[in-house]
Amino acid sequence: MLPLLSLLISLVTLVVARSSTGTDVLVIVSAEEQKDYTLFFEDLEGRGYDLFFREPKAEKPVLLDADVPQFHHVLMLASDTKAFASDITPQNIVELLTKNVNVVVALSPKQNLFYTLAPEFGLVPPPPGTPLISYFPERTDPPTVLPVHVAPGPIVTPNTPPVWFSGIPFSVGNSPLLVPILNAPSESFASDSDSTTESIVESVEKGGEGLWAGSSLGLVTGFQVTDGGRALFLGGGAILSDAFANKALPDGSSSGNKQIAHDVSAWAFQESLVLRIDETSHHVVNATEPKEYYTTNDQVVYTTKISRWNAKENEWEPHTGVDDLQLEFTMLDPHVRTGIPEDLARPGTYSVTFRAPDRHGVFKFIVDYRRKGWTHLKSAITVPVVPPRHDGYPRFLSAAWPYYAGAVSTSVGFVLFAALYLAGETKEAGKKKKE
Amino acid sequence: MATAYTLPDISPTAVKNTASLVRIVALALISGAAIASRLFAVINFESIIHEFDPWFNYRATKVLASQGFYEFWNWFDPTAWYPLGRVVGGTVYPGLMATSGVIYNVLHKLNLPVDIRNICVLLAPGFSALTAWATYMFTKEMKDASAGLLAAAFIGITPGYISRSVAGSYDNEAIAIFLLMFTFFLWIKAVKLGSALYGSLAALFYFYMVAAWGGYAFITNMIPVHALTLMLMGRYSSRLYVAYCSWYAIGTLSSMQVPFVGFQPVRTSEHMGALGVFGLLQIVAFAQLARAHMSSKQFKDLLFYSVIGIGLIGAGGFVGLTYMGWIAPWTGRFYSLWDTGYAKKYIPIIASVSEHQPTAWPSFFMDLQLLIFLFPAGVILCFRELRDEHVFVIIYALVGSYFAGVMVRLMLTLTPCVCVSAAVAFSSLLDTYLDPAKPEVPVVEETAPATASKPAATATATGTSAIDDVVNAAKKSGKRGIFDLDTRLIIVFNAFCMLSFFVLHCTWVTSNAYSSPSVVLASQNQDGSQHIIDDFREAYYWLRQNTPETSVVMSWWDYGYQIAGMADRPTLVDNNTWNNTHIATVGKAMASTEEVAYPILRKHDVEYVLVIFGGLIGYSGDDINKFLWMVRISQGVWPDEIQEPNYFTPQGEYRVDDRASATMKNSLMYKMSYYRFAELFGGSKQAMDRVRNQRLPTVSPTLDYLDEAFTSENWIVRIYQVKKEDPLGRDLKSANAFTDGKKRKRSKPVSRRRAIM
Amino acid sequence: MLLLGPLLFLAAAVNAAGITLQSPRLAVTASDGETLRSEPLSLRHKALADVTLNAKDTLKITFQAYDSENSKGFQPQQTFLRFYDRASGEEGIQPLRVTPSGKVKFELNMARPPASLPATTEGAPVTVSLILGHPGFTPLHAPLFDLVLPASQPVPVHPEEHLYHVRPAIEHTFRPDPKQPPRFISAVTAALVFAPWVVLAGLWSTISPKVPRLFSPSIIPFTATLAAFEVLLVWYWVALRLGDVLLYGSVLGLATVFTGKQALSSMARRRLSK
Amino acid sequence: MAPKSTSSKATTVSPSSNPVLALWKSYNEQTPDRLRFIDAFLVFLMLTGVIQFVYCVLVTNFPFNAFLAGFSSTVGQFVLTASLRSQVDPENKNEFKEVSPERAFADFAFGSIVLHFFVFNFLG
Amino acid sequence: MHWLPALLLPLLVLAKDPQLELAELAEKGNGVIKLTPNTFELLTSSNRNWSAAIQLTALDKRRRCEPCKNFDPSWNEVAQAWHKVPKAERDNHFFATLDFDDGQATFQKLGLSSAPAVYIYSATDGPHAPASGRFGPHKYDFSSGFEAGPLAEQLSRHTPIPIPYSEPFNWGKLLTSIAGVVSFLSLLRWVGPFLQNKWVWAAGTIFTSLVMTSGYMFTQIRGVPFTGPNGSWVAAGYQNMYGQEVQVISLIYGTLALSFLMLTAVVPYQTSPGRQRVQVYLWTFVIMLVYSVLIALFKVKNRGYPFRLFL
Repeated sequence: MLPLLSLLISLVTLVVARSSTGTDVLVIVSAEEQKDYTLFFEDLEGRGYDLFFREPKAEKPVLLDADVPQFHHVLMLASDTKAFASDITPQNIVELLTKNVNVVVALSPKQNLFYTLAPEFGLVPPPPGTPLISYFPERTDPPTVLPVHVAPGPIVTPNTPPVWFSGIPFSVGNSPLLVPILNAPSESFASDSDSTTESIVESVEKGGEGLWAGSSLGLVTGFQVTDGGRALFLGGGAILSDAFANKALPDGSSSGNKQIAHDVSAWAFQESLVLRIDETSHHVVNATEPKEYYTTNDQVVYTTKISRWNAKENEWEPHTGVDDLQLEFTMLDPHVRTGIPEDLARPGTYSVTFRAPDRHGVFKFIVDYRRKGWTHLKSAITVPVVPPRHDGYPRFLSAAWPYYAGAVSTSVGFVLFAALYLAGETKEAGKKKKE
Repeated sequence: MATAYTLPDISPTAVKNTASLVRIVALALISGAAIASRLFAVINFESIIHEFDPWFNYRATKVLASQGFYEFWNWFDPTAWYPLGRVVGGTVYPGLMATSGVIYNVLHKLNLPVDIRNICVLLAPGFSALTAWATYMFTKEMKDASAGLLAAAFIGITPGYISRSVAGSYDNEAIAIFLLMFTFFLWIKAVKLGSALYGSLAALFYFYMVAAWGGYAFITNMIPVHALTLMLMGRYSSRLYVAYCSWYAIGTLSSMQVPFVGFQPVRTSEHMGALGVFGLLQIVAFAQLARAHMSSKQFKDLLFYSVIGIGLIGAGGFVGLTYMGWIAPWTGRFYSLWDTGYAKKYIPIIASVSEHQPTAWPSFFMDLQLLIFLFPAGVILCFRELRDEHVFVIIYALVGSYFAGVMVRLMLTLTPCVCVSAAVAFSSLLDTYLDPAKPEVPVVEETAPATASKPAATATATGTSAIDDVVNAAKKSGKRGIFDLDTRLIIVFNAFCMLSFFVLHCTWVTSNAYSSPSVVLASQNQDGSQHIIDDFREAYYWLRQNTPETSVVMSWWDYGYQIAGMADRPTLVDNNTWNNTHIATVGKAMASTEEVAYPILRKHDVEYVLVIFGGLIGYSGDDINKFLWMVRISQGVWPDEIQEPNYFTPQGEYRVDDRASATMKNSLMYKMSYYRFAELFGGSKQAMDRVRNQRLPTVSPTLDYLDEAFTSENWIVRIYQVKKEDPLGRDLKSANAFTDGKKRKRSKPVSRRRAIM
Repeated sequence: MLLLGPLLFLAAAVNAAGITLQSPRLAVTASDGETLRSEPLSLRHKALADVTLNAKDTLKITFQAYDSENSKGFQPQQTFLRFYDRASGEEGIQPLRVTPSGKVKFELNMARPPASLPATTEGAPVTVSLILGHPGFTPLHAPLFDLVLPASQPVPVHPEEHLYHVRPAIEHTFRPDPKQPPRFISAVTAALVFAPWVVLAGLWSTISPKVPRLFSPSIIPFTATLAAFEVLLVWYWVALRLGDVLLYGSVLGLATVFTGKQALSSMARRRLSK
Repeated sequence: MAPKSTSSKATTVSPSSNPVLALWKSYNEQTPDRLRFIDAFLVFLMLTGVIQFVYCVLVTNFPFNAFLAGFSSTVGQFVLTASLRSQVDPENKNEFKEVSPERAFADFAFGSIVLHFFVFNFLG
Repeated sequence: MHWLPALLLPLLVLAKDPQLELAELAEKGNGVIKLTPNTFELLTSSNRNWSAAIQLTALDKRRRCEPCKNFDPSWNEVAQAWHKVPKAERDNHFFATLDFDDGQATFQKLGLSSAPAVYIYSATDGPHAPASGRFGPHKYDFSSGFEAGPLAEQLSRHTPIPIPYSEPFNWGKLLTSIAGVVSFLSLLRWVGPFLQNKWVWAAGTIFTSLVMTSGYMFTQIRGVPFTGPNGSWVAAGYQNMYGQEVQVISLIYGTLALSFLMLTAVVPYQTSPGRQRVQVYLWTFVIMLVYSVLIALFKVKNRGYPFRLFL
């Protein structure tokens, strides 16, 4: 899309924008599927996003122009599509993510390029054509459409009712960058509906293609790219669809799909759980200016200011109440690791005082705060720690008094001796010579 | 009186004045020659700092000149030995920098805005002139002015000294040799006169020496040995006491003012000899005093018991203190001079330095040509009239020749002594054959040395031997001299030829062997014209201009100083090899696979890795040839991770072609050296390594964790950039596979249960 | 989910065809074939006593799946055993092989445990439950019993996992400051150092050197300059910098040389005049 | 040694059994006052040094540089003074041909000043 | 306990357990198995539950292999040391020696061009097989010399238990040194005057410095052979030399120095002009000749050297 346009839009929408990164969303979805998500799209637009739609096979608008991302967020709902336009490749999607673009990917039982994308994030989808099946709870719907209980977590609003899901599960790797949001019910498993017990049993045996079953599988999983954007993997796009949003649960109550759609998109588009370090400073106790060098055993004060994105107010606000922030003073290995308590006087500022190690070298103040679901906070400031200057050592120590006395008295003695010697008569010497 | 040839009759005073004038002129000319012959480097190449260490000295000097002495003293260099940093003030011999700093300031006071670099480049030649003068003074004490002039000429142009003092080799030795000779001169003077003034002066110059060069330990041990020998020869005198005590008392205290030396003079074995002799002198002096007041009988047993007793106490105390760890035993570097196998086994870093290799005879001849065989003759002559100062030269000759044999670099300490004694020999030859007196008439100037030597000779040589008889008999007969003119002429002519040959030799050696500033290389084109290979500076300036100030560069330690000096970037290790583990770490990174090396690189914040590769144009001093040392050094620290044999073929050959061992091929160093090397040759016909003379495999190694950043014109310097971790947390190998569009093999949910064995 | 299962099952049991089990049994046999335990299972409630399996034991579960309508064995599509560790949340799903007649004979041999078994910690039991499901049937999820398995290796964690939690604090241990002796002792010794002056005075008084020329004009300047030098040096120790002291020193040095020449030559004259 | 002094020795020394006493006796008898004046100073320096050394050994050597400075100032002064003594000793006249007593004192003064410079530089 | 089956096996099967066989062999050659090609195959058989260290050497006179002779004793010492460990462990590692003349084929198979060499084969199965799966042969590197100490230390990495080798205290050295001191002191009376003669010292000094300046230390430290393989005694190359060169060069230097001395110290004392002249010419000639020889030698070492004298 035209940069000018994007600029214009970003200017216009600056007021109502809710994401911390931007408002332009590219939705890659086929025309017929597009109708299934009207509610979701309305919700997004209501939150100030500008949606740009693109057919999976269409060439425009491009994701990247000369390696510059053209959108702030990309929504890949074209899950059933097999072939995509040339610029929609796993590599490009990863590149987008590293450039702080947020990507939502909906998978489906149909194999497509996302099947090669997901494993890069440690998410392994089941063999193609094997949707998630569950006979629990007994209901009239087909077994591939199932209500899933929402486990409490940082991302989804607490006690959200169960949500309808239809799609595939994927096994979730142990990478700490992964954020499980919605997991499969323990009775569910991935299989094509006409599979028999034999085939299922064989799948787990040696050489089988494996069994995707149980509550350890992910249905909706987030991924926080290191200093980059956020990726959200949906087992199936349907979870965002109008159909499921309006569909009542077996017990008649309304489903949580609307809610979860809102929450996960908010997380994925960096509205929620977004932190940043505003500033860090360091100086010696009762000084204000940072020193170029610190001397060993200095009392050093390290201060950092953390703020959090407030999507409602659409602004960065001081982030209070972090009690597990830690500072490392590192040369090769951390020499000091201490918690940084919050400075209650100034909200959002955290400050700690510690004694510099008695060992010189090039040290680094390192704050590396990572919590699942949150953006990572990383700050490293290099500062040399030097030994005291030649005149930096204590002088006139009591222990050395005798030595000072010795030196002085020798000098005095020398002067006196010289005076008397010079003044003395040289006669005796002469006499001795004579005798 | 009858003379071999007619002498113009000139008044003795006139002769004296002319002689002194000639002497001054000669000295001036010698200084000129000394300086001139060291300028080949500037003429052939340019006014540039040479080699490795000089680059650090130059950098330090700039700091000193720009920020003043106190700042220099407290200078902490965070870019060296990253991230350990280096307390430069406390780990250098500041004498060199201080000297050029002073010169710089003086010149600027005189409104002569000279660039500090030129001062540094020309410091060594300047001081070589002073060395010539000092040698002159020293030799004058040995024999006479004419010998002195010869010695000055010798030291002025002998390659053995030029090799370390050409223009641009801005190293401690540049000024140290002058200080060495001058301190010795003052010492000899002090012993001769028994003057505390000369003793104190010797101490002052000793202090300068300590501030200038680690080799001061040579003085610290030479002077005590001399004093001790004199005492053993029964030549103790109050003069010796005065000279030694004033030197030691002031010298030791002053030497401890140098931060780098610190308390060593009272804490380490290298310095204990001097202390012991000092103590011994006190005892003997007291004994002498006592003797003046007692009958010899009483004196004898008192002296005997006291000396024995105190000697025992002293020895016991020394042992005890060493045992308690108060006195450090010999440091490795020093110890390796005695136990020559020691270094290779325990301190490979030292053994790896080329100038620490033993000396084969050709380098002796190369450096000293005819002096090397005149030198024994001179020593014999010293024995003939065995005055105190001659004893000094003899000891020097003995010790010096041993050290020079053990280490190439110590040739430097031998050279002055060789020059002196050679000069003595040569000039006494000329004296004999130029002396106009004919033997018929009783010889008028029975030369001073002869007379002076008689008592000495008789005093010492109590036991008589045949040689003594010969010499003394000859002396008795008194008829000494040359009868005929032709013999005189042939000898003089002969001597003249030899000297001129010496000059030719020195000029040739200096211009061809010792004037290359290894930063810039020279090669001959087909038409014989000189072609300058400037890859090093090309690469260093690339770093300086294309990388951020703070990006850390890893390379083998040889290039640390140059990178710091020319590229101005932090380095992991440099030529000041004080931290074995850190160097071993670099060695390990170079010697192990990418996967192993990568964490090390990241931990040390390395952003660029620099390797020297000579395979393309046949530059033999490259890193592949130094690789085994890296392996050895890191093996010393991680014996079970790095093992030298794995880098050889099963037949025990060191190969880089397709027969090279797997460990070798996977090592980071190998990969960085030969990355894209085969492509350069179009892949079809195999790439040829001109240094190893081996054909490389047609497929060159691949790199997953590094990116090639820069390769210099002749591929001598190759710089690689270290990749960042993958933002998706994959290992870079699979990340690369993904970007290259390689399919990842399908995986399935894995069992999380691992049974306990 | 656990609580949900049985609840729904009860709710649904009324309207659709259900699955029931015929003669479900469990048996535990040791490696030498000795039967340690053998008892019928119930779908209604969990077995009271935990079942314990040792390293070489074998757990055997047998039953036949029945269609509750026409009460004949059939083959449900989903016949899973679920092992669930409530403490760690680890879960393993083991599909069971069912004969067309619905017969199930499952053997869990701890010598060769199946891949589906979850990682277990010492003493913590895993709940074993049976999951039966088939299109058109009321599904069944029945907890059978708690199973105590030998502990396994802990679940492998990602090398960077620890960065996502609070890490242990690190204190730097400082070198102890050099200890100072009590000032009193130092003071006394300092005083003691001056004691030899007494001796000196005594000795000199015995010798009683004649000092006729103490204030003679030729001597006194030399003495003064020497004294000045010492003062300068002490001053250097207290306050001055090196540069200053070298400057003053050089000036003073010249003076001293001059005065020294005066004094000493005068002395020499006197001496030789003798 | 000059033959003269030995001869005088032979005459003056009483046949005392204890060599030390004899030593002391003959010392007092035949040392010129000027030398004894110097010797007194030597004794003073020695005592000063010994006290410092004892303090260093028994109590603390913590500012080691201070100790070295103080101690070596006494030692250095001692040896310089001893040199002066032997140079002005008339008995050593023939040993020091070039060094007249005045020259000796000049050397002594020079040495001492240099020594004290380093001492105070090192005192910390 | 791993050796139990090893001991019981022969009773069960008729075929002799190779391990036992080897153990007996080792017993015979007390500690070191004297290998033949067959036993070599047996020892290094592909599935072995023992490890082995094999010294490949050429001790025969005709081979003129100095290093082999130097290394052999320390090898045997270490083997002895290993022989001391309890049989349980001992039979899991064998020391063996294969001489070139017994197994030329084997040498060729291993592609060995130089001796001595030590190959270490670690066990391929059984409890002692290395986890790394690198069964060798590992080649022992002689970078730390031929001494027994480092050998034992490095081999211990491959043996089931460390080799209990301890440097034998060198009584001989101590005694000889003591004896030397004593005899010196006792002889002092007669040696004394000799020692007080300065010309003795002069001779000593001159000799030392001559030897040193002719590169003696180089030959010592590098341990270069006395002459080249093909009898040539001048090593090619600037930084390289043979033992014999030291003698030749120091002789040359000595001669030159001597003739200078003669010209300076002896010739002038001649009483008759004739004899003096003869001597002067003689010594001058000697100097010219020997000096030219020296230059010629130097040209051999340093090809680029442009100057030459009469030859």
